[in-house]
Amino acid sequence: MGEILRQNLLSPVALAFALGVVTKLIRSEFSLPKDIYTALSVYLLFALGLKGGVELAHAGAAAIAWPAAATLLLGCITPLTAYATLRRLGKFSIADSAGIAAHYGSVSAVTYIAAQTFVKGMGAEPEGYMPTLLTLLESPGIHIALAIGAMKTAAPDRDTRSVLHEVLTGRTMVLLVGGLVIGLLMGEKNWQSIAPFYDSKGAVFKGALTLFILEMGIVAGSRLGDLKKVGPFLLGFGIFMPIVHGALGAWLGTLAGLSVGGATMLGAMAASASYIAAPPAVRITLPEANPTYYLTASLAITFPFNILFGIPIYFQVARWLHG
Amino acid sequence: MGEILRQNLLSPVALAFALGVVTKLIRSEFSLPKDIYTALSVYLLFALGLKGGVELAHAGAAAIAWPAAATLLLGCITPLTAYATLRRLGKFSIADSAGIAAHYGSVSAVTYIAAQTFVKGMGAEPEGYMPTLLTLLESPGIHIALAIGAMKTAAPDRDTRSVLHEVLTGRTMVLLVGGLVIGLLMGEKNWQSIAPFYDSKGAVFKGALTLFILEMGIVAGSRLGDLKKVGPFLLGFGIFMPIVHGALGAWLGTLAGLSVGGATMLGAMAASASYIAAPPAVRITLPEANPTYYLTASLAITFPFNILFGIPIYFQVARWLHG
Amino acid sequence: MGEILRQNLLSPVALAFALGVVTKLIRSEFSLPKDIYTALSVYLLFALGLKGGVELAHAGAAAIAWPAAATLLLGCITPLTAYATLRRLGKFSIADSAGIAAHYGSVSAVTYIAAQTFVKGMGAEPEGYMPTLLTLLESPGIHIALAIGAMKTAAPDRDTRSVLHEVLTGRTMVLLVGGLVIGLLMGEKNWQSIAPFYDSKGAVFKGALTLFILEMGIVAGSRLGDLKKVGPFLLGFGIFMPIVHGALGAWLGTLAGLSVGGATMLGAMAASASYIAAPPAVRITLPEANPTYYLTASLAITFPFNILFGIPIYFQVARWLHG
Amino acid sequence: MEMVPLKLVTIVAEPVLEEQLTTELKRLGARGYTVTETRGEGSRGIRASELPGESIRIETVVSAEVADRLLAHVAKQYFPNYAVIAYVSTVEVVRGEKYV
Amino acid sequence: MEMVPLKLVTIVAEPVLEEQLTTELKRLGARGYTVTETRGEGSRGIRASELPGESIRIETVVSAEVADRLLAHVAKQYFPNYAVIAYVSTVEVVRGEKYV
Amino acid sequence: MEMVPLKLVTIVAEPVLEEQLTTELKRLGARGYTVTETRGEGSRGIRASELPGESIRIETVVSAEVADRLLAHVAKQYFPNYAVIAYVSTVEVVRGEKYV
Ligand SMILES: Nc1ncnc2c1ncn2[C@@H]1O[C@H](COP(=O)(O)O)[C@@H](O)[C@H]1O
Ligand SMILES: Nc1ncnc2c1ncn2[C@@H]1O[C@H](COP(=O)(O)O)[C@@H](O)[C@H]1O
Ligand SMILES: Nc1ncnc2c1ncn2[C@@H]1O[C@H](COP(=O)(O)O)[C@@H](O)[C@H]1O
Ligand code: NA
Ligand code: NA
Ligand code: NA
Repeated sequence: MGEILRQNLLSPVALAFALGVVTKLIRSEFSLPKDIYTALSVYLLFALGLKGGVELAHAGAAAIAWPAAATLLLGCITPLTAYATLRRLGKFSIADSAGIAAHYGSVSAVTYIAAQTFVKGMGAEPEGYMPTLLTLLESPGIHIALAIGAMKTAAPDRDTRSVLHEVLTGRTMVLLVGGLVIGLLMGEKNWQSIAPFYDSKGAVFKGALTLFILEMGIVAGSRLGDLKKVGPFLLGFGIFMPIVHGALGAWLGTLAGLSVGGATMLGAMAASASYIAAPPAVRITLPEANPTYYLTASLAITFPFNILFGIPIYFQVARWLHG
Repeated sequence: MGEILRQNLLSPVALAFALGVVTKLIRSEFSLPKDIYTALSVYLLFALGLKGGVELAHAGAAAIAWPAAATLLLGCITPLTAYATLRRLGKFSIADSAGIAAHYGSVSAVTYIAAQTFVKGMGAEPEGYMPTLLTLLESPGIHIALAIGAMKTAAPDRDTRSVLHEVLTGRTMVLLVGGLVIGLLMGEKNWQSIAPFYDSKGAVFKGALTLFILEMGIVAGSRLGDLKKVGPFLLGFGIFMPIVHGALGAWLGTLAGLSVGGATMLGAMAASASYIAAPPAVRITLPEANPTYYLTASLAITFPFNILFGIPIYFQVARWLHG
Repeated sequence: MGEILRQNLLSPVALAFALGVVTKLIRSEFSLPKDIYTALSVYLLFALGLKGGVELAHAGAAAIAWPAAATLLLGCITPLTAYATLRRLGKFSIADSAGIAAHYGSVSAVTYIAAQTFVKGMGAEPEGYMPTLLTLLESPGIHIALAIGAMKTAAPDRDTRSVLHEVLTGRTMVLLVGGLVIGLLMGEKNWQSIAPFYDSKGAVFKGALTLFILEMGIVAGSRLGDLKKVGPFLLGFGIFMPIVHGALGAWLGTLAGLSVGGATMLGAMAASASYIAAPPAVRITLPEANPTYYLTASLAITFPFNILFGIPIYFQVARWLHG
Repeated sequence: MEMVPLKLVTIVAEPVLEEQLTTELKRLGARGYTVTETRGEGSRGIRASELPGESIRIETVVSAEVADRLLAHVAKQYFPNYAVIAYVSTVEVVRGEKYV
Repeated sequence: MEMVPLKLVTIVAEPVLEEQLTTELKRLGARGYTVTETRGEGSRGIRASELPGESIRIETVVSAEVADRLLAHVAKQYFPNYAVIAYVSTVEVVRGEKYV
Repeated sequence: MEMVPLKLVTIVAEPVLEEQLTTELKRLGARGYTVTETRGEGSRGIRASELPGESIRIETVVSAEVADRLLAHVAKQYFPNYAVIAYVSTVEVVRGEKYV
């Protein structure tokens, strides 16, 4: 474990993230322009989708049925465990609990990519259809948590349906699902012609990833100051909830027949907290939920934890589960 | 033909375009940041120019003389046919007819690239100096159509010369002509050092192209609602005018000695309608021309038609003309 | 020399710069979006840092000691020679002299990259730890020149410490130093996985460099009109000061044991004038210094001179010094 | 120049509210609006988006009556929980009858 | 603080008009201007550029007389065919004599 | 709607001054501010940044007294050497007591 951890902490992804955080710690003004940050995420998501679609064409529908079911199950369980933990143990308000739960019930695509990079580096090639699972885990958790919030608080007079529409048609879904379909349709030969640009094994993908993670570090670093505002419970929650969800994901993944690499990735997905799709949806439907709570937990606690320590842990769990 | 069409519709270019359109149809907010869209077009144009210049150094001036003459002839004919069709048959106002004609007399660089990708995929390698022809076709048609408009409407008190200056020094011309000259001057060895980045065979070019086309799909999709505003005549015009111009281009190209690939590309160029250089020039010199007409025809009708169906048609025509 | 010069003037870097200048000369509106320009510079600086760190891991601390000392010496000498020349011979005001000296005492990363590309093309592989020297030369010159300015003019009531903090934590330093540390830590295997994206030998680096230099040409070209405002002395200064500093750098580099390639690059670094870190620092601490002077000298005179003529000259000097 | 005195309502708010706000202000009688991307700092220091500090400024030229309605709506609906500032001034508008 | 009361003219227009408008307003007496990129929606819904919805806002601080001239020019030249809105307000300007 | 009449101070300045200016205006009593990126041209034509023509516009809603202080500070500190324009107008602010 020590060696795996060391290797992970010295990976370009972890080091780029650390550089971003340090950038903020030394109070540097530097950050990537917002549009570049958006473009990098567009590229990464589209690349994931395309490759996933090509691989999905290879895998049969049968092969993916159980892992898909496991993923959807995680999408239903994780927002509930998060909500219950926050509300019962943490004594958070209904809105705050539901708002944070929406984040932990969804998934962070960058954490997904970091996990993929990690398991590949460990020689545990994951299933090719993992991006499909990523897509499945994106939105159910958000909807479930927001539904809890809406039921338990005075119904806001905003149109919740338009919010759900926004989640389902957001950048992440368009590029992942769209990429999947294109990948499915275009066939191997066409994929080969664009693979050097989009394949996660390729130079462009890895380069774009480091730059994106560098900016993630800056974004997370700029929220470090909020750590003292959120209190010790949320700090602990941001570390232990992912471990629980990660172990659960690795276990369900293993039961569903995923390899060590695949189970690790499903664990990382379950453990991760959304910070692109969830925040605006929560902000609009649960105005009373404090954004400092959910953004700090998601960006400044859970994301770094997963990238630096969580993924190697879920990997160990998956290896142990696989005997 | 059916098989060729199928292959084209399943190409990454066509599928990325379709995804863009679907993005708008499901009323998603997603689009590429404007600056990224600009950067992609800068890259694509510069890459075309550079490669074209390197190839131009290989081809003799003699080889290009007839194709160049055919191209300039197309630049003079197509705005006139477009104007006459719109004014006589379509009963459009002078300003509207001239405004739309300026678009169809010029050329769309993305359509050019899509045609290049298509003919290469078909094994019909085009002449290397095609980017020179693209450059030649860019501006004459705009000038001719605007001259007609200026003569036939009350002369506006704006400085038409400054508009012509803008067309001639716009992004497209600077990058294409500049790239051509640099390509000509720098020599084969220098080209080799940067070719992996700029060559249209390379990974970066193909990747940038799909992302650019994805955004083109979004832009076109956002104009679909205007289709019902422009009336059936313009709808038909946007499809049949390209076919006429495309066949004419393929024929003149064949006469001028171009290969099947080259003639197809000249056809696609003639068939295409500008949507970068022409719109601002028309907007300023012909204020009464309705932008909904020329932008919808160019972006939402002719561009998709060419990308999806037109190019395979011009290819068949060129093959048939070559016996 | 003639042949070397010709080769340099026909390199992609020189030609892209020329195209940028011509773009402005024909009064084109074209330029790269600001965020793209920023992103390119982020990429180039980070790539330099990473590669430099990997190489630093190979080189011993002993190997770099003398070159580092020579570099720091240049960082102390060049602002003083520049200040003295401007104040004594040029009769510039204290603020103007100090402001310009801050630019010439620091370094231009693009000139550094151009020199690297040039010497590699000439087969004179430089030392791998050159990026470390680049980092060392970045800030001392700015601090020394600003200190002179602060001492000799009425002390402004702004907080000079915050300005120094900004220079030390600016984009250039974060990415260079951060990249160096990451490169040092991550090890050869990790570097290999991202090298195709970041290595200066790779396609992405060279492509990004030409686009960046194209925009530099546009920026320089937009300042050509200011050349007549700065007077003949500054024009001469912008050419002869670099030659003096360049020869000095090549000489000190040779004494410190650098190869021909390394000594050329140290010469180019000494000869170059900063235009990213220095301008804002000078603008805030020396408000009376005329920005037209320091920006025109740095961007429109010295930068083009070095790129087009200076680097080949320093190369000849270094070759001659190496016998 | 015939000018019509109208109200210029300015609302600076979190970006996430843009679609809602513009939909609502059209419903409440505004004939158009202009949106600018800005950044800022306020007394509440709510940093509700991934990239902190960003806001949008919405400006709309409306009749006095519509201005009142808009501001009342913003005060009621958004002030309690969102980072918002709203103010109004009088402007003379060219062909102002168009915006009433 | 000696302040000079002047006119702040705001013109929101299609981006394609920027160069023309700024050239003309200098010719008509403005000493400077500030341009912001914005997006918006209006009553006419003209979407004249490739990327719909973008506009520019030009602001210029001028004397009352120049303001009149500018607005008359915009009304005559641009209102008939372009998506434009223009309005003016009074502002107190630091060292305002510079802008007259 | 209970509205409070306050001052809207607008400062257009070189981008390099943003941090200083915002720090200072908070020190001088402003409770918040909004910054927009703009470009412009003025009488002095100082082009002090690498990319010419860019400026920032800072807007802050403050009491009349704070407005005076801000403008006096800008006039003294920045007018002599920097490209700056500053002006003030009166606006009616929703829940304006917050910004005093
Ligand atoms: N006094 C002010 N003047 C101008 N803009 C302000 C002011 N106070 C707040 N703002 C803007 O309103 C947003 C929210 O402010 P607040 O709700 O006070 O945290 C900030 O991000 C600023 O853009
Ligand atoms: N009432 C309004 N308030 C603020 N901006 C407006 C208003 N009406 C129009 N605009 C702006 O002016 C542009 C053109 O409007 P129009 O000519 O009415 O279509 C729009 O894109 C908006 O940016
Ligand atoms: N009359 C004016 N109206 C609006 N903005 C102005 C005016 N004059 C100057 N500016 C702005 O203030 C900046 C500096 O102007 P100046 O100090 O006059 O060179 C310019 O870049 C413009 O953005
Ligand atoms: Na999760
Ligand atoms: Na055409
Ligand atoms: Na130097």
